[in-house]
Amino acid sequence: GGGDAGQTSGGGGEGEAGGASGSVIVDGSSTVFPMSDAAAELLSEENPEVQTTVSESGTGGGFERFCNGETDISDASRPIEEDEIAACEENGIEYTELQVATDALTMVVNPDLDVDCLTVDQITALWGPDSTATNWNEIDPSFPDQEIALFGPGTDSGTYDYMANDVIGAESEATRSDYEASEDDNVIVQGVAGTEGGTGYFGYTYFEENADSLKALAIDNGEGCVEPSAETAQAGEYTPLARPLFIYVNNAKYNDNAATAEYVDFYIENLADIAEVGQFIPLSEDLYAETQANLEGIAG
Amino acid sequence: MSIATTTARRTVERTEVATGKSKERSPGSIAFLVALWFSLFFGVMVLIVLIVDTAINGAPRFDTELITNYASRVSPETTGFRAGILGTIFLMGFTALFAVPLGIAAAVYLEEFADNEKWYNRVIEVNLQNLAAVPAIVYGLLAVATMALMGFSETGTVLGGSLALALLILPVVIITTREALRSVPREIRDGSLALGATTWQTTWRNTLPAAIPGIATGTILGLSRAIGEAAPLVVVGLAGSLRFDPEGLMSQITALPMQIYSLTSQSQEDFRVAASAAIIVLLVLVLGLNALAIIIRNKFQRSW
Amino acid sequence: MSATTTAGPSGGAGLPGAPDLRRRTRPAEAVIKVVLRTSALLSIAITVGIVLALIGPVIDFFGEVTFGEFFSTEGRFAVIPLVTATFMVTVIALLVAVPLGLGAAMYLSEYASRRARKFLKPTVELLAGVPSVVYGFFALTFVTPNLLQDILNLDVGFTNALAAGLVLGVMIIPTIASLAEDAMSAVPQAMRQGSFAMGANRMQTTLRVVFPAALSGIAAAIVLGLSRAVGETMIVALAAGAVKNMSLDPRDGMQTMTGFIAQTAGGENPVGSTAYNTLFAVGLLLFVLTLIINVISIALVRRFRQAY
Amino acid sequence: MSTQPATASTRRSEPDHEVGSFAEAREQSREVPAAPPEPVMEVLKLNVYYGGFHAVHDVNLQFGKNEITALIGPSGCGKSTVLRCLNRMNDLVAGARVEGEVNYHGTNIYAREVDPIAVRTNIGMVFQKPNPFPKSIYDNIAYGPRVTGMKVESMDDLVEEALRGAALWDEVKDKLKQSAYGLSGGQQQRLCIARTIATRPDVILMDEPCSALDPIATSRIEDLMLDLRKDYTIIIVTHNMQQAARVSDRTAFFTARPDETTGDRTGLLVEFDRTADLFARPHDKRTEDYISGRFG
Amino acid sequence: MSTQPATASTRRSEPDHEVGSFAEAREQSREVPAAPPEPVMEVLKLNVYYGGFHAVHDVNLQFGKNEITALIGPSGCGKSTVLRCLNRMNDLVAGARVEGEVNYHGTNIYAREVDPIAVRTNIGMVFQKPNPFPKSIYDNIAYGPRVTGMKVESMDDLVEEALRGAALWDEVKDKLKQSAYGLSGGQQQRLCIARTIATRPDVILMDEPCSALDPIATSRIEDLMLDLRKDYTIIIVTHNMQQAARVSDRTAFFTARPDETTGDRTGLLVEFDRTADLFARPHDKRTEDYISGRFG
Ligand SMILES: Nc1ncnc2c1ncn2[C@@H]1O[C@H](COP(=O)(O)OP(=O)(O)OP(=O)(O)O)[C@@H](O)[C@H]1O
Ligand SMILES: Nc1ncnc2c1ncn2[C@@H]1O[C@H](COP(=O)(O)OP(=O)(O)OP(=O)(O)O)[C@@H](O)[C@H]1O
Ligand SMILES: [Mg+2]
Ligand SMILES: [Mg+2]
Ligand SMILES: O=P([O-])([O-])[O-]
Repeated sequence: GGGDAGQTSGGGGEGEAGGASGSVIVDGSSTVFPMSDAAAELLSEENPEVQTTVSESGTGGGFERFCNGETDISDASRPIEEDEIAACEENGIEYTELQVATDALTMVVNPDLDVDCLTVDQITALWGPDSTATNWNEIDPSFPDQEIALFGPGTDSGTYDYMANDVIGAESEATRSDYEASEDDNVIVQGVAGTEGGTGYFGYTYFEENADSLKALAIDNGEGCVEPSAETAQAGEYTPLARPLFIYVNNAKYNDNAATAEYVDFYIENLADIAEVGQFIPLSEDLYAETQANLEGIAG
Repeated sequence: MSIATTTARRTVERTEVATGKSKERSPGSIAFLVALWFSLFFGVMVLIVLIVDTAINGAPRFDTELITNYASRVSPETTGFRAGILGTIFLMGFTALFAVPLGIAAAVYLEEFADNEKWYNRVIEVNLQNLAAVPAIVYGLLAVATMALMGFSETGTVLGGSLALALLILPVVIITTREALRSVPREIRDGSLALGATTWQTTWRNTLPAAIPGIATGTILGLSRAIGEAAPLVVVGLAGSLRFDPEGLMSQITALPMQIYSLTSQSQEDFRVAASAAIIVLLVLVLGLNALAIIIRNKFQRSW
Repeated sequence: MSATTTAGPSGGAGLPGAPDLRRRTRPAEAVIKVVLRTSALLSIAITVGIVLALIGPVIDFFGEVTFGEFFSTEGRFAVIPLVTATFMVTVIALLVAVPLGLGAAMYLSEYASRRARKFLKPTVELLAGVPSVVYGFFALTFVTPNLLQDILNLDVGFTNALAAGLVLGVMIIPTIASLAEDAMSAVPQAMRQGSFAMGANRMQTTLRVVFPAALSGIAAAIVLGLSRAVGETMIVALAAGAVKNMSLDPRDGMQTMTGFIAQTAGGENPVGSTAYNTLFAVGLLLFVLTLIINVISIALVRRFRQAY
Repeated sequence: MSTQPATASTRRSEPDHEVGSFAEAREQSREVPAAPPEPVMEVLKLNVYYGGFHAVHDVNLQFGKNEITALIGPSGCGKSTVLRCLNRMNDLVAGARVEGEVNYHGTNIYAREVDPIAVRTNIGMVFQKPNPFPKSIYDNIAYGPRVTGMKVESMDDLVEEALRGAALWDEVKDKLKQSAYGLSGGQQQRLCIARTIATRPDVILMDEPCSALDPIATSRIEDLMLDLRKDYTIIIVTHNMQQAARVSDRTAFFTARPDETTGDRTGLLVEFDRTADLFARPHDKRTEDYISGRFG
Repeated sequence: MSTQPATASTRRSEPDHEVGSFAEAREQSREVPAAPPEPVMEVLKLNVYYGGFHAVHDVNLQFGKNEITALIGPSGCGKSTVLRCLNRMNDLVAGARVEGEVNYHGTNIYAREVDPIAVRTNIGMVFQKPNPFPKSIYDNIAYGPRVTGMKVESMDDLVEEALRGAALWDEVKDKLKQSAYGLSGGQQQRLCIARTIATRPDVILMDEPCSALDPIATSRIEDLMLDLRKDYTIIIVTHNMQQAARVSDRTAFFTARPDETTGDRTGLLVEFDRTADLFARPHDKRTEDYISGRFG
């Protein structure tokens, strides 16, 4: 680390390769934050003149600022929504969506619990907003007679939104609320590992780190139980719990601000390494090619 | 004049004085004293446990990289808090710059000029005590509104952060400055006024200089409260991560308590170790400020 | 000794015996006074600013959400569970801080020598200086797992009101101790001497004379501690939990008003959305609550101030 | 009575032999024996230090039973200090150190095995400023018996007795449950005396008990002292020489002498005699100067 | 000088005609005219209130040029209050309200167009407790001239002159730059006097200037007052009647009378006369009682 602070200069495309200076402001999804932050860090080692500020206001909060023109890049753990598109249009912000990695939610249980696979309906029975299940055998009679202890992220995380909207698909866009909530994934890990009927969900790579104290459930979306893994997620088999992660780039900023361009180029160039640092599943070759193509489209 | 009627008073029953035991050391008294000792040292014990526990957790990271490196995601084992520490120092500097002159001016007015009988001065007084108890996070909301009002669209700057913290400690500075002014004896003021000095001359030449140690102590204690605040900084949008040094009022910064807060929710053990080590750094800053305040207080304390 | 030259008035009129006493204008002083008064008025501006900063979004909020929905026990915008959680955590904190704070105050004011006090009081006050993030981290990583679960064998959740309340209590000990000590030290020495001269020992003097004499100041100290506890954010955000819970069981996790604000402010809701505006509604409620508490405390001191 | 003028520059060199002009205010109510009878208390070579400051030097005194002894002298000469040594109130002053003996019925109250609290139960004290507790009149009186665990048949009777003893009963009997702060200064001071006698002490110490009171209240307290003398041994510090002359049987005159090296003003006993004799025939020039109003 | 015994119960009914026993301490240095010459200040129907409390009632007084006037009376009778009205120091006391006139060279200092700061430049004040500023001796003296914007040729000369005027020069001339807190109490008080005369006032008010000092320091200040009288009009409050007798030309005796309804003790002027006359032949019984030490 270290290095002298460079002076801020607004724009000017003075050469693409490593010579730029200036500031880049990134905000948005806290899920994607580790990747964008890692990109900033790796870039700063090569070119400390580019000053990148990365915040994590959440996907929604990030789009709010992005469409106001306050930020150069917005991280997102879901595609941009209609009203956000409208807001950007209103302010004349043109942008490009780049997929940067794949995230897989993993449902985990206490290793001692004799449950290995859930169907999507069973997930809904477990986590749905109307669920009142308190014992595993209420989910399925074949499951053990064991009290359920639920752990999960708080209502403000994208992970929660993802579970509520995309997996359960409830009208109310909510899960049940009588669970132990924490923004800290460690809390969930420790809660599940320490409680016999414990179960919870979070990102796949986070599970990988704690694989010795937890058991991941396979998911059956009508085509048999699929174990969570990088391959199944990339291949699109692990549905509906795998999702794409994006960054949204402000086209004008990319073209006018060499620092922004350098940051984004660097990001995509080193995407595999960055995804690894961010503990996400890297893009498959096809998806990576698509992202590169979209990037080239910005300059045009 | 009615004279006492009990003149036929019995002779005094003297209690023996040389009993060899003292009522001051009766079991009840001793139990009470022990309870008081416990009360006094309970908090200190907690503090020691806290520091020791944190220090043990953070021990592997007591190295210079902790303060010279920027935050690293790539190599958690050498991550550092350079940006947060510098950001915190900048924040403290500007917070003091905003809050201290204003706070002293307000305190001087209330203590030396205002007529305390007037209702509006009493309102100010009650209001100040209220503000001292307003949750810190609310000052974050106020700073956001103020920044918007002043037309600054950039969030996460030194300006926004130090504004929030300055608003937060202003009541503390005012209240402690007033106490310091109040402790300057009336006689000193009277002596000056009786020579034909105006109230302002008296304040500027006599009262304020005499109150400087108290004002310094209050300011430092206020700053030591501000230094650990993360909540209002989150609200004003300070960045979670950046890797360059602050340069001025409009620089983007992060702050040490914010970095700690965000690290506590990281999965990697290395980050938690670093967070523990950073907590020790933060505590050293806080304890240092407090020690400075005590030194000033004891060194310059005047017995009038 | 001759001082004849110093005789006579210094008046400008030159007429001996008729000095010039006319009122003078002192423009610099007038300007200074205006500056100073403006600074003092700033505190009012801050208060007004806080209310204004909160009120706009709150109006928006109540355009979308009814009062009933807000002041209800269940639902996305329900505030009552936050209030009960705040109450729970605060009560636990006071149970810790009031006896310990008053005990420390009694020791400092009645037992400690001047020298010891000079050193002990700032040491106790240090507890208030420890950043609340640090306390929160401590509650989460030490108090709950090590103290409550391992040592005391309590069946507490990972986040729970008990740990948050205990640590919060430790944090407000110095507020109570310091102010109560001031109140007790202000009791005139004559009162103590009177008691000692009657053959009372120190404990009796402390409990029967000094304590009642300082009661109004002590009450104010407790109330201030209370409002600190109500307004503290990071400890509860980290250690009390992030789920609304009407439970009165301190072993459960529950979200307080400040915890909610911190979570919402740092969360995903787009600015301006109803969910985001809940933040301001809760913030205003919190502001009003602390205001009421403080007004009570100030009135208490005014009303019962002992005129020794 | 001479009123002849003297110039400012010469007046200090002209000794004034018409001392004892206060003695006329002295009105003796009884014969005072040459030496204090049955000395209840005796002070031997008392030295008091406040930290490094030598406040009182080598004081020797005896206090006779049922006598009133007055301690007089200019400000800062250590009168209060000596008085506070007599019931170990100086223990409570940080840095105060006492050398020498204070014997109470033959026991040195500074001996190891003596309980200072028991001393104070026997030797009560009344202070300069009335200092009632922030309690009701009744509770103020009952405080001493309660804290000392005195066996009391009826607290009501004891309260009445004490208030009668302090000539306050008639004035307060209808408002015993009201705060003591509602009383006038003089009443408060008599309440403090009542509070003291409620614990049935043997000796009562009074430190300028009237200096905060008006003339009428003062004269009531003086009358009360003369009355209390029947039952108690009383030691009083006063600034008012006429008061000493009016009420006391014996008077001790103190003064302060600056130390040659340190400049500390150390108090010492100059003269101790029957009040009538001390005022009429002071043996020491300093006493003479003081009572003739040359300084103080 | 009578020392015959009188019983406690009867003594108060025996009037004591041997009043004025202090007068012997009075040593006149000059003839005092019957009325104050060229009155520099004049108080007319002065009433002072502190909030709702009536502290001083209807006081009328004149202060003659180059005279020393003493205000005496028991504690709380309003001496300090009256004194503070003479240079509008009472303006600074919250809740204090003044009625009546205080004329200074014919101008009512409470008139609208009068600047209280100008008043204080002309009418200096010395307080009970020496109150030097926490500055060097030099800066203490220079303070007044500096803040009042006095045109001064040489500040050094002015400082020396003021210190000589207060008989302090020889003692401090080698340590002018040292803190005033290093001086003894008596030196500090003379410093405060020097500080006051450095602004060349016309009148000097002194509120018990010696009550915190020892006899030797007191006598130096008294000598100084007699010397300053040549140039200044001096008004002094004192508790020490002998001091009043020793230094003053005229004496005003105040006392406090409890209000029948409220019980407030309101101060009033009882007697104002040449000092020699007041002590030798008081006209009022209350004066007589006070100066004969019957109370206070
Ligand atoms: N607590 C204390 N600490 C240090 N010095 C003290 C203390 N109390 C008294 N002194 C000093 O001891 C000396 C004697 O004081 P003391 O109060 O006994 O005098 P006093 O004769 O009672 O005077 P006064 O008439 O003013 O009451 C004085 O110089 C005083 O400053
Ligand atoms: N600032 C004040 N506020 C209210 N009452 C006051 C104030 N100053 C003095 N008093 C009251 O006014 C009355 C006269 O006080 P003052 O100080 O003038 O008396 P004094 O004669 O100087 O007494 P002493 O000899 O004790 O100095 C007293 O009853 C006093 O309590
Ligand atoms: Mg004394
Ligand atoms: Mg006075
Ligand atoms: O920060 P999110 O990824 O949860 O939107």
